[in-house]
Amino acid sequence: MIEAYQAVVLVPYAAALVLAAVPGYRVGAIGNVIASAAAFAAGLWLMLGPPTVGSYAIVDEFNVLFVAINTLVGFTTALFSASYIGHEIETGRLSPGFLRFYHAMFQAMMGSMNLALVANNIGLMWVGLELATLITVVMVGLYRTPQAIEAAWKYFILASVGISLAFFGTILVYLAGQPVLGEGLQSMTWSLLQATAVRMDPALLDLAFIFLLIGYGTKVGLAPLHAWLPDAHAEGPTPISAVLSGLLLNVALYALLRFKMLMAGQPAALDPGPIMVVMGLVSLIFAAFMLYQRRDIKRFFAYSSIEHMGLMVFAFGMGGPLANFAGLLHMAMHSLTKSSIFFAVGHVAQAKGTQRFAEIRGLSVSHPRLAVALALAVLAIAGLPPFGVFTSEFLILTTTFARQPWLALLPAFGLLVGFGALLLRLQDTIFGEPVGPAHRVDASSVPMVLHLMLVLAAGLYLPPALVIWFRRAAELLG
Amino acid sequence: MKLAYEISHLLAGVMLVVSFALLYQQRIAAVLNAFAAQSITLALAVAWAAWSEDRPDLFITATIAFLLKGIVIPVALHRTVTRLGVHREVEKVVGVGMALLVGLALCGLSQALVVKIAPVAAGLARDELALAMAIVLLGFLMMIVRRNAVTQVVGFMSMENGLILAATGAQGMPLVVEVSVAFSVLIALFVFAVFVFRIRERFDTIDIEALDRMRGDRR
Amino acid sequence: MLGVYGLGGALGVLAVAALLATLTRSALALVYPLCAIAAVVLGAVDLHVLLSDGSLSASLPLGLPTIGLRLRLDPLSAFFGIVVNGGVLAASLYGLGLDRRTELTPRVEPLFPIFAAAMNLVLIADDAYGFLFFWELMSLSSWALVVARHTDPESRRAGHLYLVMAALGTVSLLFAFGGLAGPAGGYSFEAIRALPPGPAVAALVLAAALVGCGSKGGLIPLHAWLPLAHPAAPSHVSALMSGVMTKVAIYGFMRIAFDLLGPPAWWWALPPIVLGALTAVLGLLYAVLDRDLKRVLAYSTVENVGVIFVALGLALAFKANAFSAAAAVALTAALLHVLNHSWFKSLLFLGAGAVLHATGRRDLDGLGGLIRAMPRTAVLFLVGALAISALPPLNGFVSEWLLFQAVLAGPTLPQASLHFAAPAVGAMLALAAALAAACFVRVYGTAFLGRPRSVEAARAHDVAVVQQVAMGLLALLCILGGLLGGPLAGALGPLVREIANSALAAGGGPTPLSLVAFDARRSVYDAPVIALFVAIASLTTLVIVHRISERRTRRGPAWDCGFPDPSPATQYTASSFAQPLRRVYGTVAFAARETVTMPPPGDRAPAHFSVALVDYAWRIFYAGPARAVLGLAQRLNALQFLTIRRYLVLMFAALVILLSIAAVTT
Amino acid sequence: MTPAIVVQFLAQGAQMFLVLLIAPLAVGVTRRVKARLMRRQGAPLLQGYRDLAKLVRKESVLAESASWLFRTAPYLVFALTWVAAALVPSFASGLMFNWAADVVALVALLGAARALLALAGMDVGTSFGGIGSSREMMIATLAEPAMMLIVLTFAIAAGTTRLAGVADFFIAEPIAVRVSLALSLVALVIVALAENARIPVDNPVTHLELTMVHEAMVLEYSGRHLALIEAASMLKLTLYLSLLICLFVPFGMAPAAAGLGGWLIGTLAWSAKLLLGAALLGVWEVSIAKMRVFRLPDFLGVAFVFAFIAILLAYLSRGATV
Repeated sequence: MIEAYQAVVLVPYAAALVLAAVPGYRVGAIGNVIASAAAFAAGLWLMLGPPTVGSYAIVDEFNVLFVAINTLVGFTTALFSASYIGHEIETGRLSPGFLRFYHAMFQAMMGSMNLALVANNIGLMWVGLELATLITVVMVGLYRTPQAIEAAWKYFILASVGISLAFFGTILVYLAGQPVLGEGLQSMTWSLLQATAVRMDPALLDLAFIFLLIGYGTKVGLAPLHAWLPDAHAEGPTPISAVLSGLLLNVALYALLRFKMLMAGQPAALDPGPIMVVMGLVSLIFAAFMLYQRRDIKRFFAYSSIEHMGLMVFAFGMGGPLANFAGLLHMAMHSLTKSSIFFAVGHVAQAKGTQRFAEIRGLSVSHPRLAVALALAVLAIAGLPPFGVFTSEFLILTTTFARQPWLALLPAFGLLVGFGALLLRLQDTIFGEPVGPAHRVDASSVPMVLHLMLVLAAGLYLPPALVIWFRRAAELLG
Repeated sequence: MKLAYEISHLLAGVMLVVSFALLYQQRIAAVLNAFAAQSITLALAVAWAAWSEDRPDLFITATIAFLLKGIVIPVALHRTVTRLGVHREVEKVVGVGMALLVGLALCGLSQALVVKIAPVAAGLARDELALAMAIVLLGFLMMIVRRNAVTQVVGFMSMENGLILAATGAQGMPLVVEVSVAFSVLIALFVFAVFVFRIRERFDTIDIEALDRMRGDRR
Repeated sequence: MLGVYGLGGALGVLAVAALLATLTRSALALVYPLCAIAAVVLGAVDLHVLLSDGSLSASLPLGLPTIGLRLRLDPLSAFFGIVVNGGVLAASLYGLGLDRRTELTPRVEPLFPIFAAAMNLVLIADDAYGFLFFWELMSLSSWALVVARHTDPESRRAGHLYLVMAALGTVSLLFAFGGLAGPAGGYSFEAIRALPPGPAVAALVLAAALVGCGSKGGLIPLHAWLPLAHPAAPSHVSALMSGVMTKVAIYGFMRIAFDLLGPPAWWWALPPIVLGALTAVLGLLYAVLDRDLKRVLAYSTVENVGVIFVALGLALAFKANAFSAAAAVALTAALLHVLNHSWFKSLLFLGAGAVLHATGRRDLDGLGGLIRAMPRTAVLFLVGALAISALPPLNGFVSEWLLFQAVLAGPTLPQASLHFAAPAVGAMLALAAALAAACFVRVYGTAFLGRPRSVEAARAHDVAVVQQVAMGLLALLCILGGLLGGPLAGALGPLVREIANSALAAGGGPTPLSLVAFDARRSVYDAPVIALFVAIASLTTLVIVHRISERRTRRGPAWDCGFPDPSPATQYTASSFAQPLRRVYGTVAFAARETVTMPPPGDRAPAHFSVALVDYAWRIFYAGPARAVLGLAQRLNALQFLTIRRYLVLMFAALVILLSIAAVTT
Repeated sequence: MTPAIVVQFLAQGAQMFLVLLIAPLAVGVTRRVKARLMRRQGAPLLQGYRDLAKLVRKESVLAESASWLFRTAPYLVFALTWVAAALVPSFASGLMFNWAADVVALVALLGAARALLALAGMDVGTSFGGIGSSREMMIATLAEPAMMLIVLTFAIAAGTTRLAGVADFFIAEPIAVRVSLALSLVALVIVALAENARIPVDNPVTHLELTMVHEAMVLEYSGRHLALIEAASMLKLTLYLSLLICLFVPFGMAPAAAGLGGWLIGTLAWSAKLLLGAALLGVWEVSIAKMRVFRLPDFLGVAFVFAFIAILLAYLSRGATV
């Protein structure tokens, strides 16, 4: 009998193998959707099941949340991708052969991310995360334009260095665990490490955390480790941008948080809070400023992702039940909203045949529905009600102010600067007289609308079950 | 046990010295030779660990290090460099003296960090950890003080040598072999990419035209 | 219970209106009737709650977990609810007169009910999350209305500035509520009341609330968006934004400062008083120098918000010193001014809308003579203009009078800074009142009087009857509010007593309708008696004069000291009217400089005259920061174009710095 | 209606007619004093009444572009000024109007009259009307803050803003010259000069185009409309004189409870003081020249500064009561 946690990993991997063998991009696309749906079902199954701790896998309130979001967004992205890539074939940007590869890689990436999430072993988690990263490297370079190759190359190098540093950190964690837990697998097992953290050497843990922070922080997109992120988002296929922003960053953050939990277990160790607060703020404010000079719509929203990852890292750095709760909520909301923004941007790029802001004007005249959806998504990410991002930002800012009033000015400043840029670009794209071509949009709007509905619903009402989950996860974070 | 430790310590020390040599070398050919020397030393260290601690699977890692990083890659890179005609001086960002000073500081930093660890707390001797960390940091330093793509690849591989050293030193750490294999694949990709995408001697592009063409968001 | 159903039902109607208008274009015309109905129902419930001094509350399992969405309609909310729904009703009536084919668009009508509902919901929210949620929704929907004319770059600019400033305000309010709720996150107002913050936190909360509400209300220097955004929206929406939404900001401040923050300290009063007084004077100086009809009105809103803040500040000062009677006067002044301003400002904006509709122009120097072209609008606008100038016997004066009474009690305050502030503030308010009169004489004189300065103004015509009704209703309220100030203050008694522990003595004056501050021996204003005597006096004079005189009237060309010129261009324009004021005040406030280039005698070249003004508030608080942000953005942008090696340097540096930190910390 | 109220009504009516009656005389006195000091014969004291009578009977010429506002304004301006003038206690402090409005309302009533007149000035659409209106409103902005401070000084001293209350207070108090009141007096005189368009702020007899303020505003009026406006400005002068009397030399005024006898004495005292004041005005006007319009802020600034110092001194001299 297969377990749910096995299913979320094995279903995508199996699908990857099958899809690699399936000719015909339509069949591949459908297969991709079915496989993602199956993974999503497995994710739901996992969510309903009891927490389990095995020697290789762990399922607790904390990662179940991530798996659920991961599989959900994976599913909707597959849906979006199925309707989107037809257009890429038509315009000749991709050939059917590449699509076969694309679909297989998509599933492999989903499987790797799920692996990183459910792994109860720091090495396995590292493997999953790095595998997912390397696959996205390949996906980013899929169009094989000079820009795409440049972006992929940059991503590859920075990610490789990150991989190495994270591995070094992993070794250090093992070294810290080994005198306590003994040699072998147990010293790499999450659940055991965490339980015995208090007996580990604090200086070694400090060292490990710093390497892990830089290593995984590269994937989270924290400034100044972010450089790969905007270009990778801008040059890759739009579904991949959605998955990058919506999921991969989360998984990396998840890894970081796991280690933060470990650090919290040893009071004598460095408090990761202040470091995370600083890095989060640097990312948040830096990305907010970077928004102003962007000319490419996808790169723009990539920077917005850096901004929001910064905010989350800030919130987790603040710690405490409210801030952690808010951080987790923000993560969920950001995943849904940002991926829906990338869906919308994909539509826009199809409609206007360009990603450049200067050539996107007056969408509310030429494509009213698309403009409304884009506007709602952007306003949602800007933290306006009635969307869920408002809820999380409300909690983060109020609780920060209540605890450290002067510190609260900084994230507020960053958010305001970013808000100015978001609104400016939004107004420029949807208002005014339209310019340039106005093509028909082929891609399905269902995923985008679905995400927006979820974010809207979260802004209005958080189901108690979800709240309990978030709360337990927040407690685990300490 | 004492002797076993002394030998592994010696080998690690040699690797660190070679790391400095890597920083010091001016010509690409010399850099590649130094790297080959470091990789072979690593192979010896890993083999010694495999033998002395009776972990035969580590011989695989040692073999890979020896064959791939000690022979195949240096030779391949030699050829490439000759073919592309960039085997002369390597363009450096900071002077050799400066680079060595920074390297020394990094060694000091790793020593300072390791000293704080209680002697019995780690599954690896503290000074060996310090050596491995220094090698990793020096590899990273090498990546950023040279403008040449080949030397940067070498820097990355040197970093990875440090990682493998630490991983083999960590007693009883699982998955070391698998990871070393994975890293080798990564390095192969690296080298492959240098060939295929013609990212010739520089990936530190300072050519404005190239920037305009390649980097997004300039338009 | 009926009240709760009424509220729910009316809000439901608004939601339905928004939904219908979103779904089908043919339902656009349904929006205004539905909004009018909802406003009447909501207003009735509010009125009931205010007069019965009760409260309605409900709790919905929405919003924040465990706290839920708490709603409560208490007398304070109800009072502001009356303000809001009066405005919504008038604006909806005005909207009924819009042309179905040309003036209804899916960019405006679906958002109108949302805006109306959001304002109502802010008032009845009983927890911090709900308050801010609806507050921001209010900003968002009004932003969409501001950018409805999206092809106009000015509208877009106004919209951008507006929403950014709104976000600034929201963030400040987030801080305020964060401080109030405390680290444990007691976000419901109930929990906040039970556990008011300590003095240090209270100071921060007050500052944040002042920024948050001040930015929405237009407190200088947070005002700059207001004269851009309010005029950019369609006129009936401008009326709502200026007349009503600014009052929601006042509500926010009152809710925090008088209710949630616990008993006041005397120094809380200083910032609102000082900023309010500055705002009142500067707002009008802006207004009196501006040439755009709607912008003048918006600047005048800034002034009135300043006046209200002064009154609130005084109320805080008196309350902190337990001078209940004086606190009651100040508070009643504030509340009445809120009510009055919502009426006459809505009236004036609707009037401006009528002018805009009839002539297509908003520039005062292009209008003129509308008193003949659109006689009814002219009469109604005149009522509004006189009311806003605080002239008796209209309603603006009632609140102004009460406010002066409160200021006159200021010297009794024990704190030196306050009792020395009182005369200064009194003088500034007097200056503001005089400037307001000058400003509206100027507006009315150039737009409605004189001779038309453009073809459009000459061809203007009155607007639809229902729009006249909307304005007429407000004008009637301005007159009634002026005459019945005493009873109105009496009706606010319970609310005022709840906050200030005292209320104005109702019916303590010489006549049942007189308005009494403190006691009848001290200060009385009996508007009905005065109005009656003015009416009797003018009618008697009319009769007598007509009896003795020959009653002959001849029409002739204007005398103009013997140099009549038929060209309308020779009339005084809005700019020329403002010239004395500009010379007297503008040189100080805006560094106004006049430059005249006169060609030498014999030269036929035209002479040139130009005026240069410096908007210091804009330069310091807007242009400066904006330039700093953009400049920094440009500098940081270099980081997008680094080489990979340099990015690795960044990464390396981050690693080494963190390692060094770990090395030095123990 | 009880008889007391009827008496009140009658007394109030009597006061209204009294101020109306005496206003042209006061102007006549001023003019006469001025003429005499300039070695002229001058018009008879009753010339004011004759002027009004003449104007009322003459036909009115309206500009073609004048609207209804132009024709209505004189009546309203007159009525507002009249009621305002009647608000100032003259011979007695207990009259009906003394309870109906305080000094703040009084200032506002005058403000309403001024605003209406300024509007009327702009109605015809001539350059002179505009000049007059804009300058009039500018002067008002300078005068009102000073006026407010003066009011505040009295409110601090007397604890009330009702003029009758202030008068009662000063009648009851032992005579004491206070510096603060002296400064207020100077300030109030300056404000009164400005408000009444007297020299040096404005010249009521000039029609020299560029210096006119008030006269420019009413330039288009003729006949009965002009009569009303002239009457209104006479009333305003009377009002301010009576205000000065009421605040600074209230002696002789009948207290609230006084009977007919007291009222009679009060009337005599008030009339005498009023005419004396008018005469002093005449003396003042011949001894000073008119200022340029943009010197006015300095002049009125003096009033403001004096009034402000008066308040500070008032703080020092006593703590006021609520």
